[in-house]
Amino acid sequence: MSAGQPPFDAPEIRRLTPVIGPGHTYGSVTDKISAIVLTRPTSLGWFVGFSIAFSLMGLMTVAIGWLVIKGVGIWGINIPIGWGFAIVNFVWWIGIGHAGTLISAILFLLNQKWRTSINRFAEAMTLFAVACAGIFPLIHTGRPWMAFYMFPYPSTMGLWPQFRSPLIWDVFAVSTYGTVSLMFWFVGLIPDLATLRDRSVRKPLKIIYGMLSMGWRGSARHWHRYQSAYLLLAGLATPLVLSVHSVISFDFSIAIVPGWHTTIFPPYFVAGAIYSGFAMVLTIAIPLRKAYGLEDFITMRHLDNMAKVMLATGLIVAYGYFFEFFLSLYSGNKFDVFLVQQRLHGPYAPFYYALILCNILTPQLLWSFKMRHNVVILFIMSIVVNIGMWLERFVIVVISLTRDFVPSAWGRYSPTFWDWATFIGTIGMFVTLLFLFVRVLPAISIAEMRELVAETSEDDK
Amino acid sequence: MLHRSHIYGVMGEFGTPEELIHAVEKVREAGYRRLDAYAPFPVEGLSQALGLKRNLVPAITLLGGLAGGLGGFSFQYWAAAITYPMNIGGRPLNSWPAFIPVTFELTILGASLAAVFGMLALNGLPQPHHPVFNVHRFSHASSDRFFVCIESRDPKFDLADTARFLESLHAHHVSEVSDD
Amino acid sequence: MAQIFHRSTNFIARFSVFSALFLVGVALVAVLAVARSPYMTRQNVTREQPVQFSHKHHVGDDGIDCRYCHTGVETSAVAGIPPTKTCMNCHSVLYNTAAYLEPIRESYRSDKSIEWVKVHRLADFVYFNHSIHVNKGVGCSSCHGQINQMPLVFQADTLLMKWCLDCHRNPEQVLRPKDQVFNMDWSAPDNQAEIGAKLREEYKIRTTADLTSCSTCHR
Amino acid sequence: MDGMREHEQHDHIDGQHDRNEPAGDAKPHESPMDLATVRAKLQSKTGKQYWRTLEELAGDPQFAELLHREFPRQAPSEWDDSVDRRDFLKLMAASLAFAGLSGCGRTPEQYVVPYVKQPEGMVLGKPQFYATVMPFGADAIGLLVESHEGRPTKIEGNPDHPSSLGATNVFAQASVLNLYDPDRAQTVSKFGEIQTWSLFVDNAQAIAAEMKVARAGFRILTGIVTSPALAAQIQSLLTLFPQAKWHQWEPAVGDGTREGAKLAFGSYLNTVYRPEKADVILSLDSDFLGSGPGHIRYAREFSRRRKLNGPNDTMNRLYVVEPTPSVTGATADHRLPLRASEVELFARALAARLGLGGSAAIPPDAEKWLDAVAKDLQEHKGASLVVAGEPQPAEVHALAHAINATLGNVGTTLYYTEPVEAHPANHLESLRELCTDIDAGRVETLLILGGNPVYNAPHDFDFASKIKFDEKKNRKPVKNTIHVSSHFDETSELCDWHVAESHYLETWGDARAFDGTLGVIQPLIAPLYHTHSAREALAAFGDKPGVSDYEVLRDRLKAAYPSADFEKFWRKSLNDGVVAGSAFPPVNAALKFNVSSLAAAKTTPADDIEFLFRPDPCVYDGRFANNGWLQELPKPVTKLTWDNAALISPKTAEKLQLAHNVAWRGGEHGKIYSNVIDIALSNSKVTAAAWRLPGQADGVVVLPLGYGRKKAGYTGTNKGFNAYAVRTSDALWTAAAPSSAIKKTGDDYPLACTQYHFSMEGRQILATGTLEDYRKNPNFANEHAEAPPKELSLYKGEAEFPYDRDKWAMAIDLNKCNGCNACVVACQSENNIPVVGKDQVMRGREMHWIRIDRYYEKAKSATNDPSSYDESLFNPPTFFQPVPCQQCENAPCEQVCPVGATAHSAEGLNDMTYNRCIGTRYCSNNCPYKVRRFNFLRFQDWETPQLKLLRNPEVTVRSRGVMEKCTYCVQRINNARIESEKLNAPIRDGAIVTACQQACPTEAIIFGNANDQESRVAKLKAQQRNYSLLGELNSRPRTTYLAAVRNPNPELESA
Repeated sequence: MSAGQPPFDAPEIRRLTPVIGPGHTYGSVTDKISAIVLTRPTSLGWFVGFSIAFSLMGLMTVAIGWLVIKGVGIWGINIPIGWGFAIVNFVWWIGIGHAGTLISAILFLLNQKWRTSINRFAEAMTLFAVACAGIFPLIHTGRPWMAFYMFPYPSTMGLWPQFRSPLIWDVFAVSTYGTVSLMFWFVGLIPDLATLRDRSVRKPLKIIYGMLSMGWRGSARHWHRYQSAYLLLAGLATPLVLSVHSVISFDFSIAIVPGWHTTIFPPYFVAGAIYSGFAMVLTIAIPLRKAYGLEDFITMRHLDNMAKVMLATGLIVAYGYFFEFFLSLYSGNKFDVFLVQQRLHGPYAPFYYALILCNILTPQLLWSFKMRHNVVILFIMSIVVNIGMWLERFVIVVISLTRDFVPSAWGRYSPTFWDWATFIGTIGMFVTLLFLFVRVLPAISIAEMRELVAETSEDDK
Repeated sequence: MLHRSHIYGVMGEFGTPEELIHAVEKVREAGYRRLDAYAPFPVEGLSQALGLKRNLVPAITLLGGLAGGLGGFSFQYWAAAITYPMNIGGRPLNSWPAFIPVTFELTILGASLAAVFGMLALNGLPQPHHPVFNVHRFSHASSDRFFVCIESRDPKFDLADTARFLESLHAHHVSEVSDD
Repeated sequence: MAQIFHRSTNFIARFSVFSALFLVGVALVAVLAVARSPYMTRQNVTREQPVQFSHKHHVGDDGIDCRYCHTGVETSAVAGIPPTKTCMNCHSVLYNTAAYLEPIRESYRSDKSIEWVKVHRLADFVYFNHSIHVNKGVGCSSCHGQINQMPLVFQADTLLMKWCLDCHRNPEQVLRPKDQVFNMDWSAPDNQAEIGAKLREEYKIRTTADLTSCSTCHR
Repeated sequence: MDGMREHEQHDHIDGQHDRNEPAGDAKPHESPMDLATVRAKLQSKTGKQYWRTLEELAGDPQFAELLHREFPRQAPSEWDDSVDRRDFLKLMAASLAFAGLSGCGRTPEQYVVPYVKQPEGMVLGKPQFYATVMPFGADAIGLLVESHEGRPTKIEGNPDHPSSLGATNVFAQASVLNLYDPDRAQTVSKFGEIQTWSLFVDNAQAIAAEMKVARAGFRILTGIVTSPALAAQIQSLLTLFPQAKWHQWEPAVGDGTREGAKLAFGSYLNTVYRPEKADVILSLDSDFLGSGPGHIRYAREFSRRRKLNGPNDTMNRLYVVEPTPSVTGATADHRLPLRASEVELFARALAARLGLGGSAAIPPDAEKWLDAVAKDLQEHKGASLVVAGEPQPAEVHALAHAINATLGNVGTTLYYTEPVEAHPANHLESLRELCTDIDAGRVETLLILGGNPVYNAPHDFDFASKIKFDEKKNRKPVKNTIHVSSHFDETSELCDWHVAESHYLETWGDARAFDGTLGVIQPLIAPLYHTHSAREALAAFGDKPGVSDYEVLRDRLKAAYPSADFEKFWRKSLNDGVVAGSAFPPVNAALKFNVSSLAAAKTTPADDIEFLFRPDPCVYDGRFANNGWLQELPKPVTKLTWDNAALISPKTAEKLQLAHNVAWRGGEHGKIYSNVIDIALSNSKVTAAAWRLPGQADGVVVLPLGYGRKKAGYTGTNKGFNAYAVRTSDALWTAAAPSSAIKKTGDDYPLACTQYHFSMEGRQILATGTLEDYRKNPNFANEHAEAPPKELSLYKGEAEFPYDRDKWAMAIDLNKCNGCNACVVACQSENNIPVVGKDQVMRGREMHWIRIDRYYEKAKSATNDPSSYDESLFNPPTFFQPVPCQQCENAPCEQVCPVGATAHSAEGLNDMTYNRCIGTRYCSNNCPYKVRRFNFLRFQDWETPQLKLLRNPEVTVRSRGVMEKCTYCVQRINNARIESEKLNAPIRDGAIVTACQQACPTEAIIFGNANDQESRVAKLKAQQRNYSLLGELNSRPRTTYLAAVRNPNPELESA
């Protein structure tokens, strides 16, 4: 907890808890945020953290290289469990990505002021998460060098992708999602890049930021079109973010495997995605505001709101679990019923219980105001939820495959060293990119903060 | 630009959005038409003050979306049912329900691309060089200052008068904007 | 503040944006083009052979029937490269001292096979059957081109899957009367469309769906 | 081409890491040699020098070792490879493949190499079929062998041969792999050093000369010989050296059969059964449907009586008394688990019950069973059959003969003939005599034709010491020892000379089938290496050395079957594979045997454990140990691969606290850890993994023979445990010992088991019922799992795909299948299916396109684990279900493939296009039958030259990263279709026979055109017994099953 925070006990103060610290002017926000990138010296902590993350990323490249040499057989997958860690991680990462788009798009449409100070790095997080996710569908194929068969191009064979397959839907959904998120993020960055261009003293920096900002000069006419474009993007990103994880969930719900083939998946995958996404935003925001002293911009109000969103989505997820459970039993489908029993009594039961603990029981603490306002608790909670959501995907992907229709074909799955190496490696990649991001780009949207200053000052009058 | 002079215009600097809007209104009342305002963030009411009409970005976006969607579906139909019809698990050649997700995604993609690139194009970006950058204090336009620039193309433009006029609006600074 | 960029950069910037997009497009097209180019398909590329055997001479001038050497063509999947013996049938008498035929005689003496360079090559996972095509009125020249004009055999077509499909989708365009199958100079008559249709009936050629099923060529 | 050679070299170098050669002649401290260095050594030299260098090399043990590992392994062990050059070659190969497949890279030039003089009657690209026979024990299996451009690639049964009737068994199917086994011995060698054949012949002649003088000490040791030609040759040698003796030792065939006949009839006689004629059959520990002479034919005949066209049809009834589950036991209508020794008691009791005198006390719970059987047999006099098992002692066989006689079965359901064996004898005594003679120094020269006595002789004989150099006496017990065998094995090591033996597909010869029919062995390929047949080796000692098998055979036939036109007779015999009318006529055998005169039976104390020695269903007596196909073949009942295990009944295991636990990787479909036990028998010990086997008699431990080879080759060495190590002459088949003989070591051993879960979990997987059920409700199989109505489809109203031409479909009659596995190996051979090795099987990655599921009906459910004993596992009804790709019309796999690599053909085949597959494995996940197989690593061996010869050119060889599965043998379909199209004629029923169907002894698998109402498959599918596996999923499989119907005895059922 940083100093200078008002005490949070009296409800009226709670209501007035601002989304931006008191006494800020256009200049001060500009200085404070751009300073992180331009003037502030790179701390030792940054280097240490970065090098750790980077070496993990190195581990990933080794793992992938070995994979290309030997084949996916170096993983724990087998028949019947054709999908293991790769798909679990893929779904997990994509899910994490969702919070960014959601914060920047949906909250923008809902005109939620408090999004302003977190949307920038939330969007960055989205991009990096999608990048990590994108690796897995590619390398999990038996012949990654042939993966381009999945793209519609005029081949010498006169063949096209098979558009009935959810995997093709994935290809389009994920690539669209990546592109749109990137554009959304970049458009938001343009004015800030201009700021950096104008405030940086060193010529090379001026040139680089100058090129990136494309000569933005804050013309009223530009702002005019810029705003409508940004609004439209937000409007488009909102259905997109909902569709993407629905499509991901089709990978399972379209299939006939017991435990996969259920209609509840799309909504509860989306909810789960936002759930894990917000958890990840918290995981990043809490250390970030501490490290760079941004408590004024990322206030307890933000953390509190995010915690509430987590609680809400967590409850939707809980409902999803329950409904899935109920449907299986209610359907009377002997395969589904059996699978439910397997989750409770089968060899992988501990994972299911751990999942319930992480995703449903622990988050209930968030009902308490005190908990929501204890940064440490929030941080731990966010990590717990991330683990929980990973377990959810593991339970869905693996347990379902271990016990399907023909008992003679039942098997088991356990990850190999290379499964872990690839997974941890992507985490390394994610963190590496984050470190670079906070170092070279404003982690908070300066322009929007100025708007906020303007509005708050109006409020004062 | 059609006619080129050494002077691009005259620029006045203001401290707050309110001052800016007030200034712009005054300038337009004075009959100036070729002018632009610069702010570090979108200032509410500024567009009206400048008398800007609604822009084309939404229209372009709509077209992009339509193109993506229609193109997407018809391509899938063509690939699955016309160019190489295959019996996939007994499903009909035109399994349109299965084509919906891709169609949807392509709609979004088309619209988004149109929105962004349309916006940039209409704004004439990228444009790294611009006369206003010649003004020394203009660097504050991206942090905490607000500017009005009356361009020399304006028929009413006269370097001395216009400058004086701007000062009369309590501009903190008035500076001429050279164009080379 | 001073200008960071010169005026010209405005043009350069916009130009580079467009050219970037353009170049990407060009690159993609190039890749697709190369895959279809003779470099990849070896279309129209003549190859050096251990013996400069001229189909032009043997087929064109001497009028030897394809089946004299390629004995399997009507009965088997492979037409078959003739054994040295077949060459010697004639060349034990004709040109039996010609230097350029020494490899043949050498092979015959030493009982070592001649290593011909393979011209018409399909991937290992493609199972092409000569006999069914020949028996259903698809002529040699439809795929191999006018061999009787080739001093050294080259591949007249791309042999890409797309190319195979063209015929399998509408065989009518190449079907001929059975007696024309081995005629190298056959060219489609003007009314090929209707003749082809009739022949397709007559030969009981299967539906396009049958002919374009994966397992028709891949096993 | 050069690249290729390079490639091989690397392999030899790497070979050393991979191959765990027993520390034989290779000196560890010296850096081993590879072909490169050999070439280097030789290049410099010329003329004389060259040859001298070669001599030196030949003398160099390393060179011998090099030749030994001349060829890399047969089962790729991708997993434990270290990163080596091969990996990078693989990477290159991968990128090349990428280029080739995508058409985005230029592939190197290829060459066509035509014949110089093309053989008569050969059409390039068309396979040819030749008839031959595979000698096996006291039987010979008639075969038609498919040959591509002179390479035998596939074994099929010969319909004209009595012991085949067109079907085969696993050994026949896999024998073609033996031909191309890279580890085969390839030259004549002396003390492990390469010699020339002529040197051997000279040496043999020298020995022969000595013999003529010494007139003594020449001994020949063979297995069972049914080849008249070979026998005649041996006889001629015996006459040449009057003191010479012919010994025989066949480790896995009991003397009981022979001695039983002698005991019953006073002379050796051969028994031929006619199961087809029997209504009631009792098997006394006989696996007559799964092994032993004529079993393929017996299975066929038996299954004909299990055929049901409708509820009114009748079935035969099979009772089986056996200590350990066999495929015969699994097929039985009533199965009674008894300890091996109790089987004899049961036989005596039955004899007594049938009024043959004698008496015996049997377990009380068997009494009721006995009554029912006795009654049933009596009611079917003349139409019943009692079969005694090979491992059973002579008494049981004699009793069986007596019982069959009283039941009047002789002449109807069985008949007797002269012995098929050329020289019937008591093998145990024969071998014992040899050993005692050697000890007495009476043996000068020992010629071992085939076999591997050092490995498989009773261990109390200590055969190794009989031929090994004796340090103490400082001399060799036998002056000259010659071993003729296909591999340089445990015995070869200890012999002076080793003659690499030719494969039966490389030689001329003859062999008698179980009924005496003479089959002609004709070579399909010239010997691949410098190998020679046993006949040639014999001839080397005779007065006509160098006489060819061909002449020997023709002379023999000329003599035996004088005919006006011998050439015509010869050609016909070659063409048919059998000599017409050569079957032995029945002889009437007078029973000279009185049951009551039998001495009291040997019994095992109640609380002792009985240890049974049985040939392994996959590697037999060990001769197939180096055969990857058979090693990886799941054993019919246990579903174990790559190992044998001490089989113990769940109850006994519970007593001994022996358990399994399921590994996390692979799990139920792959890797099971089982407790390791020490078994101490007759002052010898063996360490084995214990396996709980439901249905095994309590107090019985089965020790399968044939494993624990020390020198079998890359694939077979050091797999499993060697049961011979505790097998003694006084207890060849059954050894009794107190349970203290079994000690837990505390270790666990991972076993590769392809199906551990044996309960159907109450699902409609394998529909079974009794004959009454079936008659009451013929539709019972379809009642739980109907496909949903089409109105429920999202696409209802849409036009369906017509499939109006040929509609390929398969029907599998579960009533006939006995789980013999022939189809699995046949499929592996036909479709170039790789062997993946134990480690990969344990990860659940075996590649078989058709698997045979084994379920125990009524076995307790849940996540059932045999580790917890349960009464339902005492004697559970066992069923087998072959599962190939079901070729669903609404294929779930196709819908989810992103690239359309699997799609339907116009005839409704579920095509799998490997070259389009990118390996997402989504199809496998979505396949409810889990019949798809994925190349997780590069399983195919692309380097070993011999294995290239083995491959079927009609089927793509799959590489890493692609999915594959059963295609209904689409290559056969296409060829048949092309032929029919040339004639514009429809494909007649039976023109297409899939590999599995072709191999099936019981005709359980029928393939054909479902649109043709006259086709066999359409008729079967029309039956009410016909049902779809998981039909409720609406996948509409083209492969359907006919419910298994058992015909229990109502008297036993009631209880």
